[in-house]
Amino acid sequence: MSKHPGSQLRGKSRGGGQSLNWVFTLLGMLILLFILVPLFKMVFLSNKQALGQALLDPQTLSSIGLTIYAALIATAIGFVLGVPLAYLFARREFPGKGILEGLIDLPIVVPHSAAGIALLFVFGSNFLVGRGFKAVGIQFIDSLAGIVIAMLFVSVPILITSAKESFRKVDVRLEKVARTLGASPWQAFARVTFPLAWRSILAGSLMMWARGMSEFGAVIILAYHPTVAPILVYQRFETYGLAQAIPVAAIMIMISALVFIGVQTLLRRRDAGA
Amino acid sequence: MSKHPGSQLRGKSRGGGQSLNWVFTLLGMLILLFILVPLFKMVFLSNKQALGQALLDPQTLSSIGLTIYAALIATAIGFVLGVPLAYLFARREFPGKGILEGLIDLPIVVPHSAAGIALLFVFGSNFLVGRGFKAVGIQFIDSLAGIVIAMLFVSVPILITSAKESFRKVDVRLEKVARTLGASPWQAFARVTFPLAWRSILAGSLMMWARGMSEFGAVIILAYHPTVAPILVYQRFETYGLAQAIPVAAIMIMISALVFIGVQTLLRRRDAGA
Amino acid sequence: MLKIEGLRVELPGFALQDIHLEIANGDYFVLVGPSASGKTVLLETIAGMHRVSTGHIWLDQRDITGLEPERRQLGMVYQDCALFPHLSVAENIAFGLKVRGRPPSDIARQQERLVRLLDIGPLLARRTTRLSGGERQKVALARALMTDPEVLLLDEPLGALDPQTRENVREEIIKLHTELGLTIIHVTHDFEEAVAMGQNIAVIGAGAIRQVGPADEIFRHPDSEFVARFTMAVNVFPGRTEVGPAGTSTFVVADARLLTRSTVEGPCWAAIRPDSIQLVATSSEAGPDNRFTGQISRIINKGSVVEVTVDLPPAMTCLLTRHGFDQLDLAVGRPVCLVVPPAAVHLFQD
Amino acid sequence: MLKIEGLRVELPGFALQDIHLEIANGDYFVLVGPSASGKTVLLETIAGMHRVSTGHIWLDQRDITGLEPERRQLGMVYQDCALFPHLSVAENIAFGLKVRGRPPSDIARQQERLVRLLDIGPLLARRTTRLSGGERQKVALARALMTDPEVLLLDEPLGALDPQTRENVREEIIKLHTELGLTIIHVTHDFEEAVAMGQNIAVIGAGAIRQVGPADEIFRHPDSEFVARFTMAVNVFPGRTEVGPAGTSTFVVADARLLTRSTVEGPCWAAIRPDSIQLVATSSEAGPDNRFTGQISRIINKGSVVEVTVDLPPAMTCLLTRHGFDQLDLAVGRPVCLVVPPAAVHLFQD
Repeated sequence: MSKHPGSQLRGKSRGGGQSLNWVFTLLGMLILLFILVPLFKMVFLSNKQALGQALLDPQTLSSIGLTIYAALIATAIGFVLGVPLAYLFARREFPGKGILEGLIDLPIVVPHSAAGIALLFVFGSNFLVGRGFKAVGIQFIDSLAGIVIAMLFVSVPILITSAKESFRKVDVRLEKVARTLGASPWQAFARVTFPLAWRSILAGSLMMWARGMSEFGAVIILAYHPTVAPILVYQRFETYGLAQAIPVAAIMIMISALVFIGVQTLLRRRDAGA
Repeated sequence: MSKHPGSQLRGKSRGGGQSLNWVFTLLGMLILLFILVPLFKMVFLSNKQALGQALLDPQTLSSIGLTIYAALIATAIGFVLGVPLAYLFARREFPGKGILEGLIDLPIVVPHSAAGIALLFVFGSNFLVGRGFKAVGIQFIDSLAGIVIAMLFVSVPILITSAKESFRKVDVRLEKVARTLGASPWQAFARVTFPLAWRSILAGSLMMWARGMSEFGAVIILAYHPTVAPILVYQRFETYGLAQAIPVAAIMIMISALVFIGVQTLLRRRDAGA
Repeated sequence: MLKIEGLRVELPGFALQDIHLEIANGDYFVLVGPSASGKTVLLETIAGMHRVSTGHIWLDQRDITGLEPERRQLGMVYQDCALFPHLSVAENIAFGLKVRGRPPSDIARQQERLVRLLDIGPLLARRTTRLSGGERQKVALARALMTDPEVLLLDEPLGALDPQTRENVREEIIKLHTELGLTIIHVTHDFEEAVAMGQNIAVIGAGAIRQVGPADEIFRHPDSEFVARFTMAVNVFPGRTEVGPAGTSTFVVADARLLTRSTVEGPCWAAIRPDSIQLVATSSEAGPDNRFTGQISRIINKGSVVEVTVDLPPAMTCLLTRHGFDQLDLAVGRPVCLVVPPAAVHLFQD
Repeated sequence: MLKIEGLRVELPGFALQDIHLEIANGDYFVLVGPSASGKTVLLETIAGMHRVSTGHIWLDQRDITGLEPERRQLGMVYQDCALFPHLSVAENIAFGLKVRGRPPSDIARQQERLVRLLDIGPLLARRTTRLSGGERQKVALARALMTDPEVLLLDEPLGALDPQTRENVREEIIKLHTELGLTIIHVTHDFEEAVAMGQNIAVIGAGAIRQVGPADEIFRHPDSEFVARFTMAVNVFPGRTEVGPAGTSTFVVADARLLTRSTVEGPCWAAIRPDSIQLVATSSEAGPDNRFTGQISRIINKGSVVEVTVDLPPAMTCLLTRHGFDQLDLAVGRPVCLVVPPAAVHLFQD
């Protein structure tokens, strides 16, 4: 509410009695280091030569390519189906909305291997939905389609939540004004609401993409082959040990980090009002 | 900004021209069904008898117990170290804050198997940190400690983000007033800020706990044994097939769903101002 | 003519009830009421943003009750203007004709006209974030006028402006009203603003219309305690009327007997505006023609005007200009004489 | 005494510059300025919430510049009260003594005193969400007063209230000031409120103090265009002074020559408050003693008062009560005569 500059409490710069800051900083540093040290070590301290070799290995490359591609398809599907749902959540009232909004987040906390089992229980070729897809030539076990639905299932809540929040941030009166100016609901959405929300939606899509690429548990149940990169990491580790797994893992961490930097940049620009 | 009741656009109830609502509802239904049908089918349509048997199987029970216990330890550590960091993010300005806030979310998008490798690369007994812990009798490979750090790594960002947001929602002027009334920074935190944020923090802790229980990829790298439930699901699936995996998976989904209902209830009560 | 009949709008935790209004073409109509009284909801309902439970809205014989907002031909301007932040000023203004698919030449011509009328040429290429409060209002007005609306709906158009700019925008709006012959419905919580701008006024409270009429009528002759207090009549007393010899009416409250021109009988209320009470030096005696003496109990200096309260009883407050106040040399506790013109004693039954 | 010397506070995108102030014990001091002028930042700096770049704040000889807020013994009340929403009214009030570890009997005694003073007994057991605006303010005042602060800091204490409640809380605050002999620093954007409540006033603009002095002095004798306009002097003209025979001063602007008692020479500004200009029927002639005739160019009816502008040139605006206005039967275009008392023509150099 405060419109005045600098209304936040600048505790750190005050004189004595700031033991809270020191204690909190110390505790916070511990968890920061716990998260950052492993990631930095992977990126900067792993064997550079092995990394180079991994980048020349056709199996690694095709696996990474498959991961990127499958996650991209999942994100595209998630975008087409999820963004409209997010808009409805943000703008309409209907009975049971609160419950549905909650349920949509369930995949985040469901064990990923259990999610894989659940998907197989529906999309497996001996079940109704699976049989239907089989009839049109789509099978989910050990196939790209299986990888895509596994990724979609675990990652689409990220996009839906992010799109919902960004639609909510668009002042509803802008839509109302657009309507009084003669815009149909479609025009108001396309010319006002979506353009104002798109940066956050794009960030959400990138997050979904990265999250899809990261999926291991649900994918391994549905499709051990073709092998996505997270599974390749596991295979190498199981078969050859840590040293062989590190290069592929490091590459995947770098890709995630790059996407993540993109997300952060987008979100920062939005906050800067650009 | 709008203080008036019912300022939202209630488009659905207006006369014609509401094709947007129908198209968006249709698309949204598809993704809702995609997420909910597998989960519901697992919970309500799986073999009840097999489910009952699984609940009597000592391996299943000890595995679920281990999962709950390990995730609880991870959450406790995350709470002690993460909540202070969240408070600093919410209330203090310091150089690099934006970057650190972004980095803390990286574990969400890092492939989980790669995260496991990264943790092993630091906490493995032939590396510096791992050697240090080994000296005091803590080893991370195939141990509870390994399960805990794997869970902590992938789930702590959830708690930190949630705590940060809930601290931000507490009007900073309440802290300022508390200070002018004679409260030290510790007292202002303990008597004003934390009590006002605790409901969301508790919800965030529950989410972290559920997310920890769900972890598969990072845990399988660090500790195949003792077997947490998500790994047990995978083992059963690999060894005996889908039918044998479903009961354990269904139980885990139910546990996640229960925790999740708890989270949603907490968040709804907070929004209702209770 | 905009006609509202038996309108009821139900929203979570709030309802507009039984609204009847007739707003003539070309009228400057002000909807005024305290916050959360439902004025904005009523305005938005006219614009088509809320579902109507019962009742009808007619615009020139056409029943628009169920019509989509985009087909109503109404212009809406919100308090903070609600300019599209991703569009330039020119694009904001052109929006209404662009969505209608009008050719650029039409848009340019219409824009040209409004730019001249509102004198906003230099703003066209700017980003909306670079505008001052007054500039934002002008742009929002231009945007709403581009589509030649039959009725212009203004939601607190002066609310977010500082005093200097407010004067400016107030004149701009009145100029638009006069020059374009627009029908304007203006929502405000500020009764002073309502009286200054409105030809006709409706006072709204708790979702219902409390009184409708010409601005001056509402100002001088409130017909309920709510309206009397809301219009800052200040001296609002419950009492009763006694009809004297020769048909004279006297309002009795506490120790005071007030001659009045009103003709309400029995128990009733009196409202006496503080500016209509004259305060004179104490030399003159209390008398039959509504002259009272008493001690000053409170002085509130409001800058250019001063409120002086005298406990007769009842406590009666009168308003002086600062200059007038200074010349009388008044202070709390000093005895003074109040003169209340009988025509200023307005009686009503609530 | 609260003394501020050469204070500079730097915040992202804003700075308070070179603030000097002396506020005597027991003073009712109002900091008034437009929005984002830095008044709240200054108040918060006094309370210890911002880092001071240069300068000092002294409270009764004690340098409190670097002191933690909790050690300053100041009470703070924010516009929306900032009551602790998780505590009851009684717990809110007791907060300050509880964190000091005072025994319950002390707390009860002190609370008892304030409950009586502010008449808030019935509220004690309530949740803060169940309070009206005026009740919230009283509770916030009680909470701040529990710790016996030396200075009470009020940030827009009337800003969030509706007109009726405002009057009420205004009196409550003035009562506290008188009965407890408190030093009060009151921040507002409303000059009317500043004049009504302040013994001394500082006008602040863009992070700097523009003028400080007794309320009446600021009101009558602004010393810059900024202050003149902010205090709504309305008639503010740039011109020059000519010294006539016998030491008379005349201010010249456009076609008008205004006799004045001010003694500023050369190019300067004049400020003439609209309430000090008298408007009389046109029968009388323009004359040497600041009598001017002209046509009415604009009438703004503000309810109880009316602003009438006459183009001499320059355009001069005077203020009448509604009753006075009605008796003169004025309309736009009608010729009238303005009388400007020479004592009302205040000159200053900006």
